[in-house]
Amino acid sequence: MTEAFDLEFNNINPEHKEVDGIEILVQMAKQGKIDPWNIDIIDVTDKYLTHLFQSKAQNLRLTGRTLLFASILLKLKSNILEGVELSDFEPQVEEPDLEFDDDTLDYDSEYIPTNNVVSIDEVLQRRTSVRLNRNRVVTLRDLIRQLEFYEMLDKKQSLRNAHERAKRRVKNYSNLSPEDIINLAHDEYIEKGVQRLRANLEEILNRQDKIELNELTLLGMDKISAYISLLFLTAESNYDLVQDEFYSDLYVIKREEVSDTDKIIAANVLQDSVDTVVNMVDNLAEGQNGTVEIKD
Amino acid sequence: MEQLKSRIEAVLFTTAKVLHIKDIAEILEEEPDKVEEALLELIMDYSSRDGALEIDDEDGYILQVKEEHMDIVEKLCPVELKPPVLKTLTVIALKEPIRQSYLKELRSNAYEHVQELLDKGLISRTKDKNGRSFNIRTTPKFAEYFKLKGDLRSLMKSDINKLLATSTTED
Amino acid sequence: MEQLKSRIEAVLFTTAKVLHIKDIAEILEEEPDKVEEALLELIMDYSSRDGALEIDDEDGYILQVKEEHMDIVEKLCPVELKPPVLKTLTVIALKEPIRQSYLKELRSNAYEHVQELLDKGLISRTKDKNGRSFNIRTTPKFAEYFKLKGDLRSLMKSDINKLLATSTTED
Repeated sequence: MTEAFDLEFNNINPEHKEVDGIEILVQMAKQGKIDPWNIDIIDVTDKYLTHLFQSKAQNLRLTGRTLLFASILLKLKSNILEGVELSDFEPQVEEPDLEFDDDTLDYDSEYIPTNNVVSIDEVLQRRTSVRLNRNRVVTLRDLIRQLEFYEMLDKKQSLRNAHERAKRRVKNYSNLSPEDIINLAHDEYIEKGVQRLRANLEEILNRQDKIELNELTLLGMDKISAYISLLFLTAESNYDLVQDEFYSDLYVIKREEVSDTDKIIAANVLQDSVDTVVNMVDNLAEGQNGTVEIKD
Repeated sequence: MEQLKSRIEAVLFTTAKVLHIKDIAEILEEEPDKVEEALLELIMDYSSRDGALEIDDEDGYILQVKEEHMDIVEKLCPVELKPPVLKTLTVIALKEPIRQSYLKELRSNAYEHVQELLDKGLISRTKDKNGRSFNIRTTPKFAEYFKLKGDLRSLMKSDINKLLATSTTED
Repeated sequence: MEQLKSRIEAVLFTTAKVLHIKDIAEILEEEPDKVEEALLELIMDYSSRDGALEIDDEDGYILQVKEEHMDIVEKLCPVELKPPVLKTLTVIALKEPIRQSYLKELRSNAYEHVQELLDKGLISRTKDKNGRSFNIRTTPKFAEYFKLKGDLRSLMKSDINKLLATSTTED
């Protein structure tokens, strides 16, 4: 506030002092350079007097005006405290050219103060609820929490999947007759499957890019024999088994140019397949003692 | 009840905008009546406490800094608009959506003001249906920084409307 | 003192980010010692009150919603990255600068994730000296988006690293 005053006072042209004083103050209040609710009248008056002495424009009329300005300020302040608008006070002051105000509408001049209505200058009220950084600030704790949460989900999901797979397995095997089980491991049985697949796959894969393992049961083979036959077939000819992720659908495709990554994928699938077969055999062995009912 | 109060407080703090009972009830999946009751208690808690924050309940509920600390808000989130631009913004806020051509009749230098307000993200401008003029309205950012104050309905009906009516020849 | 406490509260509310004593002292033009004293009292006020908010004082001060209401924050301001992408980003943040080839070994679909993170401006990618691979690191925007609190190096040694070790091998 003090700086603002110094600046304004220094800008005063002594020749025109008679008309300048109060306008400057009102102007400054309007521009928010001084707080009309909290003006230090003594400070303002002292400064003004000092300035008058310095400028050597010692003029009784000016000194008198200074005191007048101070009392007008005081009146302004008390008026404001009473609830009368600053704008109501303006017409009593000689208006300088307010170049910054380009209003085609002079709301203020037609404004009649009432208790319930505000002036257009006051329609917009600054909110105090504004916050910087409104975007979610994610802390490391959030990050960890999120990771933990999704990991928990993952685990639950894979547990459930494993459970369901186990149930399905038991169900499938329970449909097998002992003969089927014995035949499963029999070379001829596998050879028959391989032949059947070889005869059909070529034709199928000419029509489409890939076929899902389950669809092969349409050829009249059960899923396990189809699978085992496929493993043999991929080893001896140009078919591949692919799977986007573990436990998802397994597809048969025609092998094309083999890149390194494909080899890795194939190796993974093969490993997975071997594991699956081992598991199956384990389960079957278990089943023969327990869950699988063997017919006489 | 204490628990619900806390959850309402969390909602107000996080959204940082004016919410109505039904908004809060929806977010928290609670009965509006229960929300209202707890909210009123929360408002009382805030007002009995001697802190910097309060819940404003004028036309919706919002958690905000008390008027007396406005200087801090202004310092940290300044909106630097000169008085004439602010007036143009006021006219837009009162009349939105307002056609740019109409605004130009009401306010000299409207075009520059509109540019500045667009740059600051306080208003948005879209072509109207016939493609002949632009429609201007305030943005969510505006709502974040400003609110319309006081008895607006009587204001709209009386002074402003008269003022706007006398100053325009056509709409 | 009460007045200073209120003003500190207003600053914390308005900035909504981690501040240090000296930041607050600067904004309020007060002595850091006085600010610290008042801030400690304010923290105690908050913790004694049964509300939704707290002042976190771990490595700077921030006014935030308590842990127990995080579900509300999550609902109203969800983090916009899918979990696998978030994981990849976490790996980058902890290992930066990291070679793209190495990242690919650690994370499946790393390439797509890197693209998305580049698009979002959260990471930057530069050719390494031999021009054979890319080096990836996080950007200032990342730091803004994820206010990683505390000393990252110490974190690397503790929880997060363990967590990642288990999660990266899984997928």
